Amino acid sequence: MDERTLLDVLVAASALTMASAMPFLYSALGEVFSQLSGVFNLGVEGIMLMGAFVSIYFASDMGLDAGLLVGVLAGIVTGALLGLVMAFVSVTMHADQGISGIGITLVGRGLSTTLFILLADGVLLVESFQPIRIPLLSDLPVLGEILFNQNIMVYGALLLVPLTAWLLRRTTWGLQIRAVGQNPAAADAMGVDVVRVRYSAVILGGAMAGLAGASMPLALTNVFQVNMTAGLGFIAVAMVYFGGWSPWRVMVGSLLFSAAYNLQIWVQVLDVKLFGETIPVNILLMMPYVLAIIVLVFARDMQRFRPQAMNRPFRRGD
Amino acid sequence: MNAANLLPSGHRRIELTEMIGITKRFPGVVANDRVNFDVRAGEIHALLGENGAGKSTLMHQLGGLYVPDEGEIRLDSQPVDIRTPSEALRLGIGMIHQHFMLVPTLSVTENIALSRQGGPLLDLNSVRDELMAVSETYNLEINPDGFVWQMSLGEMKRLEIIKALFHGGSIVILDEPTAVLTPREVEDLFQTLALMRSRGHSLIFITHKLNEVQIISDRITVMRDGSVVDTLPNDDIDQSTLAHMMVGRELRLNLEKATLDAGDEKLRVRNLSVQNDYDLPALRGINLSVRAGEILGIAAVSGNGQNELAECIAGLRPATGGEVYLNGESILDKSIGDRLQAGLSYIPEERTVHGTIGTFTVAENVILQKHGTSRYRSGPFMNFGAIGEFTEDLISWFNILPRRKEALVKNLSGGNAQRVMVARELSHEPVAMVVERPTHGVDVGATEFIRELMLQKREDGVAILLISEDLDEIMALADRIAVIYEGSVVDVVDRKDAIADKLGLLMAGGVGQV
Amino acid sequence: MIQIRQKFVQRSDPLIVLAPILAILLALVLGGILLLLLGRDPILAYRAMWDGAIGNPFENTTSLANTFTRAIPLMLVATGICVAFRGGVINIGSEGQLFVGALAVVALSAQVGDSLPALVYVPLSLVVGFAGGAIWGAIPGFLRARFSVNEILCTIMMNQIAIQLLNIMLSGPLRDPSANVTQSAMLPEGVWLGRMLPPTRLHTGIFVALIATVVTWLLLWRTPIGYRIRAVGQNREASRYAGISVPVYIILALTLSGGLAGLGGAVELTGVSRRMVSGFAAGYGFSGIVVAIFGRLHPLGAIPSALLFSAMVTGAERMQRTVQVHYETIIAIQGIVVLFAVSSSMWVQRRAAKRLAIDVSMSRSDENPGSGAGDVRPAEA
Amino acid sequence: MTNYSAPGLRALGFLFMFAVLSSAVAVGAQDPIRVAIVAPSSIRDLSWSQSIHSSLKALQEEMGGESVLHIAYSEAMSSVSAASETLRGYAEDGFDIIIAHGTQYGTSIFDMAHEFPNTSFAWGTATDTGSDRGINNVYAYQAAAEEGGYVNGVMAALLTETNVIGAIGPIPAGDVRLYISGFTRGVKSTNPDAEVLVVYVGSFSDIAAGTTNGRTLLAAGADVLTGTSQVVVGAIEAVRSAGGYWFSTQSDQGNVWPGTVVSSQVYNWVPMLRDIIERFQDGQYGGIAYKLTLANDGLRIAFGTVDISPQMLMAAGQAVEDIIDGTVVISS
Repeated sequence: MDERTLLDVLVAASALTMASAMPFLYSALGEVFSQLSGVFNLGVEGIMLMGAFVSIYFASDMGLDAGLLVGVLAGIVTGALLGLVMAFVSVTMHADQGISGIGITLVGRGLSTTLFILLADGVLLVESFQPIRIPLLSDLPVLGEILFNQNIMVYGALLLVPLTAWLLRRTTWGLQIRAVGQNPAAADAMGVDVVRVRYSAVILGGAMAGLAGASMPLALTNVFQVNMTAGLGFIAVAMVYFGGWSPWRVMVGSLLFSAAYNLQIWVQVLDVKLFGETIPVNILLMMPYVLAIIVLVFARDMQRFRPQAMNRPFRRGD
Repeated sequence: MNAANLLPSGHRRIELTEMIGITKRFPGVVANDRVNFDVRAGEIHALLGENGAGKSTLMHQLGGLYVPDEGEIRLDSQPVDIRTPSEALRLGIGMIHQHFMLVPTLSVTENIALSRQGGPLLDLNSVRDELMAVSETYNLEINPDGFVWQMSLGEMKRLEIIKALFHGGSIVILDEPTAVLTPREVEDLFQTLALMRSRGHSLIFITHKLNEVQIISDRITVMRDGSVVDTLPNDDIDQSTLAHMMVGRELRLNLEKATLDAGDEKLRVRNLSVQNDYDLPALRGINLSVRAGEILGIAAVSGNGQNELAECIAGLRPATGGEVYLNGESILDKSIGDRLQAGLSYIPEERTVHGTIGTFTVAENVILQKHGTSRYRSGPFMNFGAIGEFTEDLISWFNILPRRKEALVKNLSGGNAQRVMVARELSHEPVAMVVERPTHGVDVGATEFIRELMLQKREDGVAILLISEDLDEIMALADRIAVIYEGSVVDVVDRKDAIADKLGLLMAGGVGQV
Repeated sequence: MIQIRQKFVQRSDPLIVLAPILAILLALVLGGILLLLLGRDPILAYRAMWDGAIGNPFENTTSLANTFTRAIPLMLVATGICVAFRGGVINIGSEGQLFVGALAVVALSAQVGDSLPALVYVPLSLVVGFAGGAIWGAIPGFLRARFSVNEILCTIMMNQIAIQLLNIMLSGPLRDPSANVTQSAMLPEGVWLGRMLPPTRLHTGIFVALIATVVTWLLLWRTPIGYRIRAVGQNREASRYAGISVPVYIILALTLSGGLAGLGGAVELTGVSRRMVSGFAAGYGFSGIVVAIFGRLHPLGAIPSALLFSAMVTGAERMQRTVQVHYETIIAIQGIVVLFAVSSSMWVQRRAAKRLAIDVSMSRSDENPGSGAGDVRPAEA
Repeated sequence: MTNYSAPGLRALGFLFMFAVLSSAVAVGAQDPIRVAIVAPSSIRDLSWSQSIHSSLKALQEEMGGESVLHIAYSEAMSSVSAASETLRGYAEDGFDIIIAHGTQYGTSIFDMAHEFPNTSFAWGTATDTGSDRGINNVYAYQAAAEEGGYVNGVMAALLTETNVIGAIGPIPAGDVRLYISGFTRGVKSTNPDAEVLVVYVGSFSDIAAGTTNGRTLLAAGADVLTGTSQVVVGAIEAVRSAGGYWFSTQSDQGNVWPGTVVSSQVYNWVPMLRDIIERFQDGQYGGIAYKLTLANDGLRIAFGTVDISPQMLMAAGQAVEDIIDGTVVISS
């Protein structure tokens, strides 16, 4: 239509990109903690699903009607508990982390659906967090609409980026996390309790994955559906690699992937033609993933930031 | 507690540390058998023994890595129970491990801060100040904002010492601290240790190098097979007595080297330039030549390009300029396999990295380069009969233990793993060999064996390029010695004219032009 | 001392065998509690599971045949994952490789029609299926070898791309012209794998799977190519020094891995569904990973492991049917099995390894296996 | 709906079911008809799988409950081989009528139909009953999704103020394509100026992506939207939040989103199922290809509680009539 200018499209797409990047941000930032401490948690997907179900069940008037904040909290606690399971299996039992993650994913998927059937009658809806216009800032041209007219959980996700960076850089605990993921033996010799640090990082990562799950029904979809994360958790893990374990770069990766998805929707909406032909939808749907692989090719230098002890259980004296 | 009892860092000084009747068992093995050991403030106590004698195990119990099965540890007559490294640190026991216990991606200050029991927020500035204070007091130069991965081995060792001092370091255990250091750095280290002694630290110095023991220690405890042989003051004990106590038999400390006339030039390096892993120049157009029946020793401090030189000759690293000739033929364009065919053999420095595959059996390791050759194949399959015979031959020639070709190399002791690698390389019947630190980290018996083998090969007319940081080794084996500093050959001297001190100076780059 | 050490190596720990079984039992108990919460009788449910998976083979072979049928693609996928793992790369992309392998067979039959005799057609289809999966595996292999792209993530992305590719092909060029849905036409009979125990769908693909696992085992442990794959997987630097081209063998490992998954797709297609539909063989890729791990990443281990998992899944369907337990509940129980099994087996392995390691460390604790600059600098991944 | 929240009751029900199962050997005239459904997604998906399950439940109630009509189901059978074994299992367990509620299950049905001549099979979306190949116990069924789509489209065209209408589907295929093309035809026939923007999510389960697609359409100016499959629930919520209108298909979504869903095209499988059961009792097991249409009451337009103008209602009624009497022919 004539009144849709390119700028409008870009603003709308960017604003939606922010919102749809939110769950990636929460879970990927959580995974940064976990991986930096040396635990590769592939269970994010399952933790998110459980977080999503529990949070909406607490928040929805079709469930416990305890309010949105309690819902968010419940999601976080659920995630932390599953994080604890992951930590126990991988840190204490020394299990292979990739496989444990798949186990957690299966449990999360199965349990969330089972509980949904058991506790909810067919559908769970919630009146979710509403956008909060930040005074003055939201009146800024272009940026106002993109950045300052979102709901509180989107702001939260964005604020978590500097917070995560600060935690990792400026606190003793952050330093310990970075150390135990690189050289646990050294950290141990310096009196750092490797097991405790790893537990705390994985539990925090789990809590953030739970928060990511909560953010989906409570700040994005307003509704729960079986298996609603649909592989998003795995993409979040990929973001951590993209970002080379830096919160800022993880944010860039999450926004890029979301932007790719959003742009492909607009290509469909605007019926953009290539060589006079409509681009087949399936090709468009493939694009974010192709793009992701291409970005991985260019992000390969990030590998040097890889926590060297990742996927290696620690035992003193080994 | 009076002021005299305080160390410069403010920690309590421990006058007497005792380990009494320590027994530590591992399944099937008694690692420490009723060991008694003590160290006093202001003393350097050397703990001497072969690999596997139980020195490190004993000290790991003082450092909180292992808990003794029997026995007692007393600090100033107070029994203590040390269950974790942090417990040890709290008591003022700092351990400087053989392997660097540093986090490479963290800065120097962050590495130090890691061990400080501070609040939840990092106060890197105050850590940096304290760190600089320690560094000044003990004359240990360090850049507080540098990252560990950028540092030289000597710097890393300094950082380890600072770290140990930072905790008060009433007792500092040094586990083979000189293994990776240059003579110059060793000298510096010894000065630091003397300073620490004068300031009232108790120092334990684990080593198997006899000369170091004699230079630095006040008392010497010799261990063998998990037990203490004896503890003696460092008065006039001669090296051979110590060696006898340590090994339990006579050792030929000085190998006899036949006088040979070197033959034709076999290996020649001309104007060779190579880059390192960070794409920076590692070798800047060097020239070397090794003749048949000659050992050319390369003396250099780690990181001066000698490793790149070896890798380039072996074919693991491309050259950016220059040539390498084997038997007069250029080999730079040849594949690794072709170089092997042409008679080149390479014993890499890190047997766990380049040399052997830990999870492969001895048999699979000795055919690493030959597994595809017709002799060890039958049709599309590998010929396990032939491989087995070959392996068994090597096992008996090189006395590899256990005598099982199915044993996994990672389960072999370091000396035996080294034998596997050396056996494999010598089985090629080489024309020229590049040998990097062949006795690094192996016990005295294996060291003696490997050195004898190399002299044997020299007598057989093989041209050997020996790269080592151990000047003693180079002095013992080489016919000529080339010193490399920052990618250039500073000097080539005849063994007869070489003086260790001068070589050390050259290696450190101090007076390259003199 | 040496003698003591050898005894230690040889003495096997009964827990190694017992642990996974105990883990499964424990997981089933936990699952039983979950079932009780759902208001189902766990004993009845598990009996249904047993009946569905095994039943009484002397009276009725159907259940057992179903279990075997389901194990065929799992075996192939898991064997493929073993090859990748042995080559030092992790292949999460079996699902996509399986799709592409099957899709290649559909494309073949669309080209060839019914013009070939079964004796040629069937082997050809297996080759084509293998090739399809191999290509899909070679892409992440190449990216890994050439650009150090993390293969775990790359293969996850390749799965998504394969799903879209499947949609494109089934709604476009390979669509069944007689139906208005996303499915391919029925394959010509010449390419079908025979069924051995009608009415069950146990097909001759089981021989393909068994042969493939044995051949893979021979390849890995008895040939120079396998030697090189394993050498590269265990120690890239040493392999490089041995003159082995590391990139080539990384690519080869992922290519073979993908090929075996593709073969699984081809066999499942020509033996069971005989036409490509959306939802074809869904989930085999993921289950295959678990099967491979259970089989201790050994091709021959994949055989019993695939049968065990297949029995669990096949039994689970019966459970859903007769006791009306939601399928996802069974997935949760499977997850618990995985968690228990992986922690216990690793724990047992570590226990054994620890005994050995400490034993050996006696002779090594004083030496210096890996110190020096290489140790503390960030390694290339 | 099954009430799962009372475990005690469930246990009782379960015991009862077990009794039914174990007495299945003794077949008598009083035994209930036993129907099994194998569905690709959850029976609470608010769309395709829910439509058949709730139709069967409605029929059960109409016929007199559990004692007359016994229902079993296996849901979320996304794997075709798993579904295949399940279908066979139901047949072996002696179920009378087995409904394979997905095109992808067809091969499995034809594989086994001849072995169970006294079992009636039905599958859809499909037209092939196999009678040309001598199979006489398979029914095929499909829904003329385009018909209700057309009616929805007519109403949407009258409702829109921006002249921009959005449509969302999971993937461009089959039933989805039929519905969206019918919808588009309906819009164009009524308001040629209105634009229909079509987007596909690329997944059946990623409802977050569904939300994003819905919001994008809203941002593109759409005030009235439609969509099909379970992936659209997030999009409906997005529309509700924005105060727009939604048209549904497959299941009645009006009770979940009363103020937003204007009308739903409901797949009413009841007449078909009733017919299949009656024929079963008369000894006929297959051979008919059913098509749910507005004319045969297989498709119903269910209105929500949104206030709509009489003019819209009239237009919708007219469209339904036109389709039934053939004035309007919507070929896909």
